[in-house]
Amino acid sequence: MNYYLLIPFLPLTAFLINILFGKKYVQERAHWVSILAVAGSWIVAVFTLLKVLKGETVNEDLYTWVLSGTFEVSVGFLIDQLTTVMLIVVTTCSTLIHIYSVGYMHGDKGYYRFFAYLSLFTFCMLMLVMANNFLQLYFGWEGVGLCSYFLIGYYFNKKSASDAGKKAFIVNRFGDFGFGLGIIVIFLTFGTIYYEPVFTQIGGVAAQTISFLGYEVNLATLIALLLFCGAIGKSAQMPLHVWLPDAMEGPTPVSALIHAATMVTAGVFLLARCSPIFSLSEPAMVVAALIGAITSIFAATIALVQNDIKRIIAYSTLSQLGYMFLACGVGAYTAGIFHLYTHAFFKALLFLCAGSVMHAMAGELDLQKMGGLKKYMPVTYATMFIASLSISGVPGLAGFFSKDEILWLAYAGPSPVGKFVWAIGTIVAFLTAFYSFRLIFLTFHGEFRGTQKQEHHLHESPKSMTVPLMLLTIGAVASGWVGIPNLLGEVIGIEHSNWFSGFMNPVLGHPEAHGTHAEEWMLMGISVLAGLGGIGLAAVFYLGRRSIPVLLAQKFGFIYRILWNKYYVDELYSHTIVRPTLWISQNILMGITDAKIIELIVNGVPRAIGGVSQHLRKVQTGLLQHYAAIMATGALIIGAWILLR
Amino acid sequence: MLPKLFFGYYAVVIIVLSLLVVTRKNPVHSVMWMLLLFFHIAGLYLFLNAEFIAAIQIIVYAGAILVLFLFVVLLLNLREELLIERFIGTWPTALVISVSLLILVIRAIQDMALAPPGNHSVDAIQAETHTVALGKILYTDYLFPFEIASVVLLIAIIGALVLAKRKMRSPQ
Amino acid sequence: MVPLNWYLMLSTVVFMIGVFGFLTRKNIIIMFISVELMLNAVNISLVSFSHFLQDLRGHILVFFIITVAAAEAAIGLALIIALFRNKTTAHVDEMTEMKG
Amino acid sequence: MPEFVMPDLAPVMPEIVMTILALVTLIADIIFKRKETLAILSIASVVLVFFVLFGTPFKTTFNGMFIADGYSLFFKLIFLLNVVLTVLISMRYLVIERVNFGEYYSLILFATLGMMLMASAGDLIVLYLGLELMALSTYILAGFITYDMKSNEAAMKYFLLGAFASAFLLYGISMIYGLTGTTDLNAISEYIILNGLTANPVVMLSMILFAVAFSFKIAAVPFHMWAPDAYEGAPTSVTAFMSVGPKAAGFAVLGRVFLIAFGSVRMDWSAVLIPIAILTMGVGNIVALSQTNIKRMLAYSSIAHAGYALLGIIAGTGEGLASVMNYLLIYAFMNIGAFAVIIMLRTEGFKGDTITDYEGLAKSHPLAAALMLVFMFSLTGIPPTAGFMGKLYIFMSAVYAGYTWLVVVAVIFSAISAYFYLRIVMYMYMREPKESVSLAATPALGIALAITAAAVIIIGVLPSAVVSFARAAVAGF
Repeated sequence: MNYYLLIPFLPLTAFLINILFGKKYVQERAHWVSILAVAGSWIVAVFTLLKVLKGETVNEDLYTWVLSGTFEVSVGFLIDQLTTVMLIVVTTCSTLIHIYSVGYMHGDKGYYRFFAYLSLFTFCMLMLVMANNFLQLYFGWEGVGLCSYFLIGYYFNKKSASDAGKKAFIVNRFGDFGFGLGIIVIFLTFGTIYYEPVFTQIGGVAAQTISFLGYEVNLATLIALLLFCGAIGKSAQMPLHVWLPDAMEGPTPVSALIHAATMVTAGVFLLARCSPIFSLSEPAMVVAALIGAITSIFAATIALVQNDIKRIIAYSTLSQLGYMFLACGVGAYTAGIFHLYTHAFFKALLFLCAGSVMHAMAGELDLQKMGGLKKYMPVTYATMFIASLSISGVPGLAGFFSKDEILWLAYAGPSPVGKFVWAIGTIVAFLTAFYSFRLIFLTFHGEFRGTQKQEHHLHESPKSMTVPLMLLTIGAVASGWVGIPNLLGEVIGIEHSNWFSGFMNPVLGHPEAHGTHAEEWMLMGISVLAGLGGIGLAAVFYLGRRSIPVLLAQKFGFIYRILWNKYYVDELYSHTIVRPTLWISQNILMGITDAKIIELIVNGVPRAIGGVSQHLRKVQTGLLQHYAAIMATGALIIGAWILLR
Repeated sequence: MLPKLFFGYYAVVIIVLSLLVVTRKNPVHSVMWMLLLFFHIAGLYLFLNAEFIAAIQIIVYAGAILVLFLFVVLLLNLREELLIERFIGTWPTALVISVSLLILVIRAIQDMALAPPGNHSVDAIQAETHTVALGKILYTDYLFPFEIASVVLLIAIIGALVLAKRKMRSPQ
Repeated sequence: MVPLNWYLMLSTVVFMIGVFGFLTRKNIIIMFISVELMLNAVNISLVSFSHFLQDLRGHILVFFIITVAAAEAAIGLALIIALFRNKTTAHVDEMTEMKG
Repeated sequence: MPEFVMPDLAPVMPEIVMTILALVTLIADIIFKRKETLAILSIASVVLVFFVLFGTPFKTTFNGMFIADGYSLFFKLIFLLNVVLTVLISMRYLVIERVNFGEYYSLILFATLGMMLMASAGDLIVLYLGLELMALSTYILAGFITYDMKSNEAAMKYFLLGAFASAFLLYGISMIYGLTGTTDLNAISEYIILNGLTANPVVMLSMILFAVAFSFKIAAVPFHMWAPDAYEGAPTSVTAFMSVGPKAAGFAVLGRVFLIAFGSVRMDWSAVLIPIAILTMGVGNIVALSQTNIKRMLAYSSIAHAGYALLGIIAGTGEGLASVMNYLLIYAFMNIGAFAVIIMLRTEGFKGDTITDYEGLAKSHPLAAALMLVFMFSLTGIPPTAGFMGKLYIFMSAVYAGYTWLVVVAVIFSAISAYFYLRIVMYMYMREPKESVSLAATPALGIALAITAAAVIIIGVLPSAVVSFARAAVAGF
């Protein structure tokens, strides 16, 4: 009995019902369909977890979709420990965010459409994590991308929203191109696209090299790097991170679900899933660790100075995703997935709280216009405060355990860049705590800085929004308790307290760590200090002397401007990629087609093809003789080519 | 020698007539030259022991098809026809295309190697006359295509009726 | 005895004259006559093949070609009449409403 | 002279039934005033033929002139399907165009008879007659709106160029007949192999002339020139019919003649077909970009699709042939589906065939827009629609036959095609409606749309049934 099929197909059913009957019949009841379906998925996912805990994993093909020669594509499912964790994360977050959306999207014109897309997204995400082959993974991968595109541009009448959607779509094309190539290389190398045979055979071909553009490239490295391209696109790592902050144009529940808890972590999932490939390639691992580290510090510094509440959380997401990449890059896949799992709760919570604030502020996003919201919205304040404590790594909360494990394994692991990324990670921990509490203090403490009208409007959000907040808070606090480091476990008297690591062992293996207990205690202390230091500094700056940050911004105006402008990356891309492309297409290609040289068909620039098309269609003059002459000439050329050989 | 001379006469006349057909300005003249051409082709068929084919060449082609053509040609405004340019575009291009095709095909058919002869030799056909010989295989071996041909002719009738007979109003 | 090749060359020449006529003439009827010329060229080659192969299949084919040509003529001329009713023309260059 | 023995008529039964029913439809035209009765009668005829078809033994009859096998069966199914869908979308349309005459239905049946004969032809004479039967009926159908100049022009161009192309075909038949002394496809193949004529210029010449004539029928570049004009000018329902039936029939004879009669010179004909296929995909997709009339755009799209399907023939394997058949079946569904939507927009006094007429259709008629979206996705080849599966199988078969580079070219052109298909989608979903468009929706059209849309999605998700049927069909080829 394939009970697990219910997990993805319930949301799909909900999607179909809503999209087909939404406008006429379901209307304002759309949320019931979606919520019931996703909650059903969650129940089945929990059931699956129980089965997997007993050691019953699944890897089977259900239906052969395409069979042509050795090329086989099936709908198949792989349910192991990694999948189960993802299932729990996705269905839990999805269910709570669905419920939250009832209040948040209330009265929206496209209510049923919104829920339909959310359900479709959930389906695609579940297909992604449950796949047992690369092509189905790719299907889910593109599916979530498409849903993300729809949902970012949900307010399509707003230009910035549709532009952001387009940007996300285009930037992801770069990554997905590499990913697609990676799958092709896998198929060409192994003759199959199934995980299992690929992962068992990869050891045999790891030493092989192939000639690529004149370079001898190690096959495992090539595959790993191509797959990594896809991962950095989807998970918004440097240098393809530019789409994620703009993606905040979408409705806040979307930001919480897609751009914080689930879709953007697909890159991390991919790294973990393909750990047998990555582990064989040290260059790819180092690249992953460095990209993760750089992204995390880069995004954290930008977050320091932003004023848009959602953007700060978006940069925070970038930074935390960098952490997960860093973890995978140093071989600590389990820690990466653990952080993915805890992060999903507290980051979704942060976003939903931000949404709750926006709800109260009638869509206002600017921190400078908030303040003192504590007394108006106590539930939101309390939950967001806990979430911020969790992300800052305050001991006992979820974020602490996962972050600490990553830092320890980076430091003590065998990676050549381990110490370096550890240092960066620690600095980032400090910065994270600082900007998280800057957000809290500026929003909830002090005097209200908005207009009178806004102040009058302030209120706590409805139950449908606050209840998910409270439930997620439980996750943000307690989800880390399944992975308490053994060191701490011994202190509080629990044997093998890092139960999560043990659970994931069959899939991701056990990370190496060489260090003494003293070192481990010391590192733990440093990271806790960094977190508390960040909170404290934020308190000094934004609760105490409000003049300090202003002074600093003035004094270090140059740095401030760079951070405020996000290191000018968007501008850099605009100048180096977007504008030259446009310039080339406008000046050179159009110039050439005007000069009637048709040889440039190959330059896939649409305008050039359009120009060619305009010229080519002139051949079709409408005059019968010309048609006949072309036919006769065709026959003549073919005849000459065959007969005069 | 005599057959070759005979063939030579037919060949030259057929080619000249064909050229006249495609180059005359007045369509009526073209049709008339075509008529003469069909008679010559029929003559050639007789020369090749195909009496029945020669007969239907005259009856169907000259007698039916060309008369049909003539009817339609006479619908046209011939006076205007004589005033305008008969060719369209550049006829040298067409000449180059057709001459190149001609050279290509003639080159290719130099390698024509005939298949072994069948059992319908000239004597055999003459013994039972061409019409009988043709009729026998047409109604036995080629019964199937014959039936299809009947449907093709039916289509022609329907088509002519649908397209030419009915006068339809435009919705405007 | 006249060699087969002579017949074939005659047939090819007539065929190409037909092609030439089709490619050049403005009048639709003459174009159509050119096609008939091409069919006749094929008939010449088929009849001569039949003669040299001592096989009647070529004659059968000619018989069918003439049948189809008759049907084609009926339909083609009906089309010309339909066209003539709309535009009082039988010239190709007035039939260029659709292009590109 | 031996006694004449009546050949076995059992394999020809579908054609005989078809002929009788077409004649019945023709006569019924006199009896019934309501022409819808004829439409229903013709659909009933086709359904009857369908059942007869499955009771037909796989045999060769009439001295090998007629072959009933899995290959022809599959193509005949495409033709019958084409009739059903075309008739369903025609009923209301003919009334709107004021050409609601009964001959329309019998002509469609006769044209289909011609296609069925082509698919089963084992002899060049039958092939030629079937082709002419189909072509003549289609010329009449294309010029069916006699008061409309565009329809006249379309029929005239199609007719003259068609006659021109048939002359080439006949020349090819005569050459191969002279060389081999036979017109039977199998006998030709045997003769060529036995006498070592694989390098003979006459074989090449004949093969080239066949390629020209068949390329004309399937509208492959540079013999496609008739297609855009004929498709644009012909009545829309006939355009739908023409873009599927004659094209599939062209592929049926192309496959049989080239793989059987010219099977021994495969390298030579693939050298001819490869440039044709590339040009076809290139010109079809590129010129479609700048079209403003949707029927004309679909004409170029149809040209491009012929290019993709040619890859399967070029592959020259059973798998290639099966994928071509599969593709043509899928193409029938998605293309007629698209035309059904186009026909729905044609109302009294409103042509509805320019691309801008689709602006904002999603707002005014969301269901019609959604269906069009499905068909456009399928024509582009976006999974999980049937169009994707069709392309995938064709491309895979070409890759296995060693034409990877050709597949790369095809994929590039197919990517270009996304631009003009998705432009329609963009117009429907991203633009505001300019003027109010009303739809001429009828139950018959609804049925046609339901069938096509369901087929496009179901074949896209569960292709294996159709594919294995196509594979089984070529097994006895």
